[in-house]
Amino acid sequence: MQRVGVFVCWCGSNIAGTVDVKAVAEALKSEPGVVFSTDYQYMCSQAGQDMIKNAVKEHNLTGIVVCSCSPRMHEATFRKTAAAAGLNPYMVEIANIREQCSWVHKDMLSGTEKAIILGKAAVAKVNLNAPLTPGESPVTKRALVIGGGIAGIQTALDIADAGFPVDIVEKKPTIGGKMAQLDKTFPTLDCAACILTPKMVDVAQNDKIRIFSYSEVTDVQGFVGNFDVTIKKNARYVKEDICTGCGACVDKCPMKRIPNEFNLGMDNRPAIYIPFAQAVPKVATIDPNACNMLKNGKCGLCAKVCTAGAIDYTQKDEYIEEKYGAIVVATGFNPISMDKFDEFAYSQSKDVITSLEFERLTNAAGPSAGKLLRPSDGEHPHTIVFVQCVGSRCESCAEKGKEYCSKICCMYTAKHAMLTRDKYPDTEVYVFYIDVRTPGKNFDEFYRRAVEEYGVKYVKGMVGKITPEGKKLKVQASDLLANKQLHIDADLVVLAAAIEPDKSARPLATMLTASMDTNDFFTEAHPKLRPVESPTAGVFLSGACQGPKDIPETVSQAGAAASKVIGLLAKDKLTGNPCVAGSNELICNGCSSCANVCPYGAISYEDKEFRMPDRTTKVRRIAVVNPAVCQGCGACTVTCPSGAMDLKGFANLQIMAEVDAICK
Amino acid sequence: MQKITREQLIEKASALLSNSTVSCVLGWGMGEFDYDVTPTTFNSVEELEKGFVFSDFCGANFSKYLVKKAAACEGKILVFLKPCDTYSFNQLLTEHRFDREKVYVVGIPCEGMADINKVKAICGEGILSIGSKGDKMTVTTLYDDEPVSIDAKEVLAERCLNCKSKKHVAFDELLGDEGDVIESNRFDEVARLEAMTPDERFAFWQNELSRCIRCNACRDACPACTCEKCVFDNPNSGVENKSPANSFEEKLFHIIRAYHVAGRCTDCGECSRVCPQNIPLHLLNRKFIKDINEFYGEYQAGAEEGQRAPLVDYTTEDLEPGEVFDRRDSDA
Amino acid sequence: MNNKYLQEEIVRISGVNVSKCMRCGKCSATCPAYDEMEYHPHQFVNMVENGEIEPLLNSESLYKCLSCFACIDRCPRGVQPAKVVEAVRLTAIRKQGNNHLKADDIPAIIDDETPQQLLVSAFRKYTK
Amino acid sequence: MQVNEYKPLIVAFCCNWCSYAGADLAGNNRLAYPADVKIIRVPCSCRVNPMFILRAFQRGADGVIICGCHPGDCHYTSGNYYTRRRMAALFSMLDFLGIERERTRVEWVSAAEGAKFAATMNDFVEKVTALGENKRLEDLRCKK
Amino acid sequence: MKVTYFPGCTLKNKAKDLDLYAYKSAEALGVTLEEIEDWQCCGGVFTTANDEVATKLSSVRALKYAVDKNQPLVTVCSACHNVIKQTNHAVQTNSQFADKVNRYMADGSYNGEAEVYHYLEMLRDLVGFDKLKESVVNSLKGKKIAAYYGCLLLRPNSVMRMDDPENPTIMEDFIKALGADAVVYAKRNECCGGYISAESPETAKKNSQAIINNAKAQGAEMIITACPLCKYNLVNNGADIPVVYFTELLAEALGVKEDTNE
Repeated sequence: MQRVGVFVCWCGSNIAGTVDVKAVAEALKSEPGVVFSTDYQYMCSQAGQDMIKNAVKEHNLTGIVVCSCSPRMHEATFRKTAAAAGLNPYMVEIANIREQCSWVHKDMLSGTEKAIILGKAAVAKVNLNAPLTPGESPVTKRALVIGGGIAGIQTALDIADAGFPVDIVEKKPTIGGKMAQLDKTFPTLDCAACILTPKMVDVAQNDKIRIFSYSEVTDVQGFVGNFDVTIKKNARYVKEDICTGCGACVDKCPMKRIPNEFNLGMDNRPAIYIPFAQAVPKVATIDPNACNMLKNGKCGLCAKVCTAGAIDYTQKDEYIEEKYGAIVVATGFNPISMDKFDEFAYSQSKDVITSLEFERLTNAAGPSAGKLLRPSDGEHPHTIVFVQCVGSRCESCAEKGKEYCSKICCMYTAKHAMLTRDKYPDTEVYVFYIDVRTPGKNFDEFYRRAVEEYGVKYVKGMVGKITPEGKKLKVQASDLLANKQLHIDADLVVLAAAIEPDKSARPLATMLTASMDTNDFFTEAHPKLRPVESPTAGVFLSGACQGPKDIPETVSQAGAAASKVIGLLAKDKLTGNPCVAGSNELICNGCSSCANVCPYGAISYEDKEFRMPDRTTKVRRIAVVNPAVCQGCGACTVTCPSGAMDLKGFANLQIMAEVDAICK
Repeated sequence: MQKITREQLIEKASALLSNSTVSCVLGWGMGEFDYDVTPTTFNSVEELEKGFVFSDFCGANFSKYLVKKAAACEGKILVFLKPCDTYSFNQLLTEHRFDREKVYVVGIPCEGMADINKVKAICGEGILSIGSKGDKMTVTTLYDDEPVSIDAKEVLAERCLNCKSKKHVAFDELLGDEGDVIESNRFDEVARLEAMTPDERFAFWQNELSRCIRCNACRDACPACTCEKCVFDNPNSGVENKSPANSFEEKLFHIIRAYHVAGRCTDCGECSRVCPQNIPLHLLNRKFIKDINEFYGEYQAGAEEGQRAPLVDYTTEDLEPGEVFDRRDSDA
Repeated sequence: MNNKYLQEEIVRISGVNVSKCMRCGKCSATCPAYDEMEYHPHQFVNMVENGEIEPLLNSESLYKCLSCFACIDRCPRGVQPAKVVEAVRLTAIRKQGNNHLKADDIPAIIDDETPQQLLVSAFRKYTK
Repeated sequence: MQVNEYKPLIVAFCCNWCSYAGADLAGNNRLAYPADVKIIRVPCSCRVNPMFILRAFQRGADGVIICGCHPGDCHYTSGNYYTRRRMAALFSMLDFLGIERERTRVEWVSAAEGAKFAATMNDFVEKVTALGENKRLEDLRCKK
Repeated sequence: MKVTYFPGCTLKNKAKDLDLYAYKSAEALGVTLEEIEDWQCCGGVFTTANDEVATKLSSVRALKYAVDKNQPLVTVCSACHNVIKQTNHAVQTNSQFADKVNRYMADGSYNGEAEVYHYLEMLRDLVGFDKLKESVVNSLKGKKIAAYYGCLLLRPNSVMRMDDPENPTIMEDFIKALGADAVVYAKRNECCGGYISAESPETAKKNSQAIINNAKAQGAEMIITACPLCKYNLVNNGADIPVVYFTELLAEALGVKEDTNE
């Protein structure tokens, strides 16, 4: 039996005005376990707290009930008080007789009556309280960043800068991501490569950072501070540590007509290739679907020309297992497929392109060496039509488009239009828009400059149909402000395709037990207050995997995610919330119901040998809760038919005791 | 009535014992009366020939027995499962309640089992023996000189009249013909109750449940109730079993019993079969099944191994608890 | 001018939720009869949303829609402008004496090759 | 003065993150509701075991209400979705047994909805008061 | 294979070719078209209004007829196809409508059980273009043929579900199966003007010419269609390349065109 002390607070007149605090203290004296009961004007004051401490010593209290304001207000205060008095802080229960009693009831009689009942419930509960100690777990001081685009790069650099080792896993042969494909960046128009490639070099040279390129994560086990991750390094048939990136093999390879992914298929690359000049790591990769040697054992030219001897046709996929304390998801985005939007004739004409293709077309390292030429005939286009929101804000077309706004298109389209007019003043540039959305520092100014200084023709309306005819693209569109239907003979049409999360994100989310929204964007632990954390502890979000965002936003989120990771890795031990679930193995059925409802993947199963009363042994499957992962929601406790699963601090018996006390 | 015979079953079991596929057999043994058949473990061909029975009273669902018996048997255990039993079998596998490798399942066809109470209603008490010939049943009693011949169809158990499936959803081999899932009218009685006024429903259940003697047979027979320790037996659960003080307490027990198996109950009907007070307990289970089907889409527990039960699942578009009634009211 | 009753009538007949429109103008961009219309598809939607039904009821635009459903298929919000046009047209021609196409008009329209389909379709659209 | 005015006993389970905070907000704003409502704090609405609800009825409660975060806003991401299914099934069963359906309710109340909390409690108390004492589920044996 | 066949008004009058060649070709492919007895005109266009019932009854009767026969319902004319498929969809998805409709049904109710195929869908899904290819006797190799879908075959896509409404391939695949080259052009799914010829022939002219010009510019030597009204509008508005029904082309390739002429 506990020795319970009851402390009824007046809160000045806040409580005492409607509740007869003396009567409450008096009534609770006769409750089971109560050995001391008193009242005081301000229990949270230093004097009030001292009163509690003294009472603990004087009356040898093992449990404390404070009848006062909401536990959301002062539970922490009184727990500290209890700890200072040498009690376990979780031996404190609060009866909320202010917010949920004196403040909402006017009648002294019923207010006092209710306060007594709430006090009784708290006494009943504290009688069943047990000292709780938060669990501790060690932290592996290494971080994993999944995705090597600007988000992953920035996160890795920031983590490494704080002194922690970090690994980047990138599925492409090089890091750099989408930003490496861009030409200029808005709103400053500095060249993407000029600001990105130095960061890529920093990554390569940082001895705290390891890059696993051409690799993917295939398995994640464990929990915050202690993840066990399997990384599959795909065979690139080139020894990474030997290859110098000289490119001799690339020049000699006879299989030259493979669509070049980096230029979105607008030109070709050989079977052995380095994606672009500033690739990191700058090593060659053999495309096994294109290489003659790998397909039918004929050729071997690259091995012959490689003076370093880096080519290895026998290389196999390699699996690496590594421990991490934190994982950052930075899997990024892709433009959606334009296949189902053929009213814009993307499949019918080479001169209808996406904005990302336009980036490559204007990039000095792109297929046309930076000259804006029509893909169909290499001629200079004189009339260019940009179509915004292709597949974005598309509610009715769930099969092909996205309901959300892709956020970045307004700005990059303004950039494309402006740059075109700047470089080729003889070109007519139309931008069809539904709304121009340019919130952001210097963003609206940028868009207005495109209109006012560069003469880009912005038309409020949408393109309805594009008809390739002869060399022209007949664009039929509406100009809503002029209330006209426009017919424009264009030479080039650029579609601002909606963006979507990378396809690798969904299986990764399953591995990480991280939640996603219906669009496959990762969800945040809190949309406003914890925007870079996943609800799964130890998993953080960086960049467009969480939602569409531009480079400045991505970089700031990358930094934020890094600081969260650093905060985690800086700890030697993690202290958990002690109010976690626990399973009574003696009556656990091992039925898996609890694991089904656990949002955190905190429950696993093991076979355990039990000694039976008749001295035989029996092996049974039982649930085991990882207290470091459990967040204490209690979903599992209700789904457990035998009641084996219970929640510390909110145990079945405790809640039922409260129910009984209230219903008595 | 049954198309499969005792001899066929013994032959199959003997063969499997002889070639060491299994080391014991879970089958039906003779009880005190012909209709009082008891699940029994047989370890040899001799034991089988001596004590194995098979008749229209072999309704017991053996799936549940595997939780204890499969582990206890040295090698594999042979179990004969009727189609409805296989659903429970899968459900228990889903819940990892026994090792599939330890069990050899022979699926047997079922023509529906008899309800002894229906027999007694026709022939009276004092039954000495019951024989079966084709569609007829021959009953001799203490009080009749001549055996009474009754139509086996007339004494079919309620659950067999509303049989949901003649298809085995789990087996290692099948004896006899395989059947199909059946469109049954098993929810009609639930619907009839739903159509009553709340007062009528209350009266109905008060009448039914007040007969409960808390013998726990329903729970003990239920293949979904396999907890290592039932909350009603656990002194630490706070709801430990007490003898009933009045007609109200049964509700708590019966609601929780049905709730604990909701989404997991395969509707095998064992609860009602074993109830000595003939309380239609299966209606509580069927109510949950019917609701789940209506709220969250058709779901048959045990249809496949590894299914996720509806109450440990959700969609973001689920209906609100308050809408449960709006729906029904608008349908009415 | 805001005619609540007519507005509700149009919404009921068409089953279209006009408030889904986000003013992108793709319906009008895609409309093959745009130039013949006084009020264009997006205006039908917006005017119904604002309860301005009378001008639509009296407009020749009602009879210019080809019912080709391009606006329905290409609308990113699932608004279905053609159904709105049809609902307004029906409201107009269902009135006594308001048939837009009369049997007497036929001889002037047809030639030797005119398919029956043309006439039955036109009657469905213009006559009640 | 009415001496025998019937006062129902209402047990309200409130999740710590939204509804309990909503109840606090109702207090901060002095939004009155009857003292008949007694709140029990749980971490999440999904912690509420049907057993607790039946226990309350058995011991003489006249109404039980469960309050949680709005669907989609659960602090634990999915807890209230399970609550929604469990309670839909349980309430439907209670109705099937002839228990008055107005005695049970699930309501989503966010931390910002102090006014909704008070209004909900006022409404619930009114409905349960109209029904009168809960005879059907209470266990007389436990009554003092 | 036997299918229920709904020809439609025009196919028995101004578009006899469409009907005749459909019959002959089907026969050559082993499909028997069983014409509905006493079919009634579909009305040419589907009235989208929720409160229109009577205008859709003839379609429901045709659908019910096919269900009773336990056969798929096949149409050739784009308009009939559109009206019947949309009516079927309305029955399936709008219970109020289904309820009203069924009050007019004499023998048993209809609840959307029928499967509706356009003749082209029948060729693709029931016969198979591979089998069609094998059955070709007179290959149309070298011919540059443009498919004209018009609006009725594809839209509204949520109901018709025939093909990608913006980039359809069923007719192109059909053309290729017959051995010819399919000319892809953007206006193949734009409206010719349809019934607007009765109201505003100029609109029909403008639209039709744009279609013809687009097809020609992309290299077409011939246009095929499944709709009598499309054919009328294109021919009537200055098509200077042949415009023929797809069934005629089919009959020619299958070698059954000549015997029908006799």
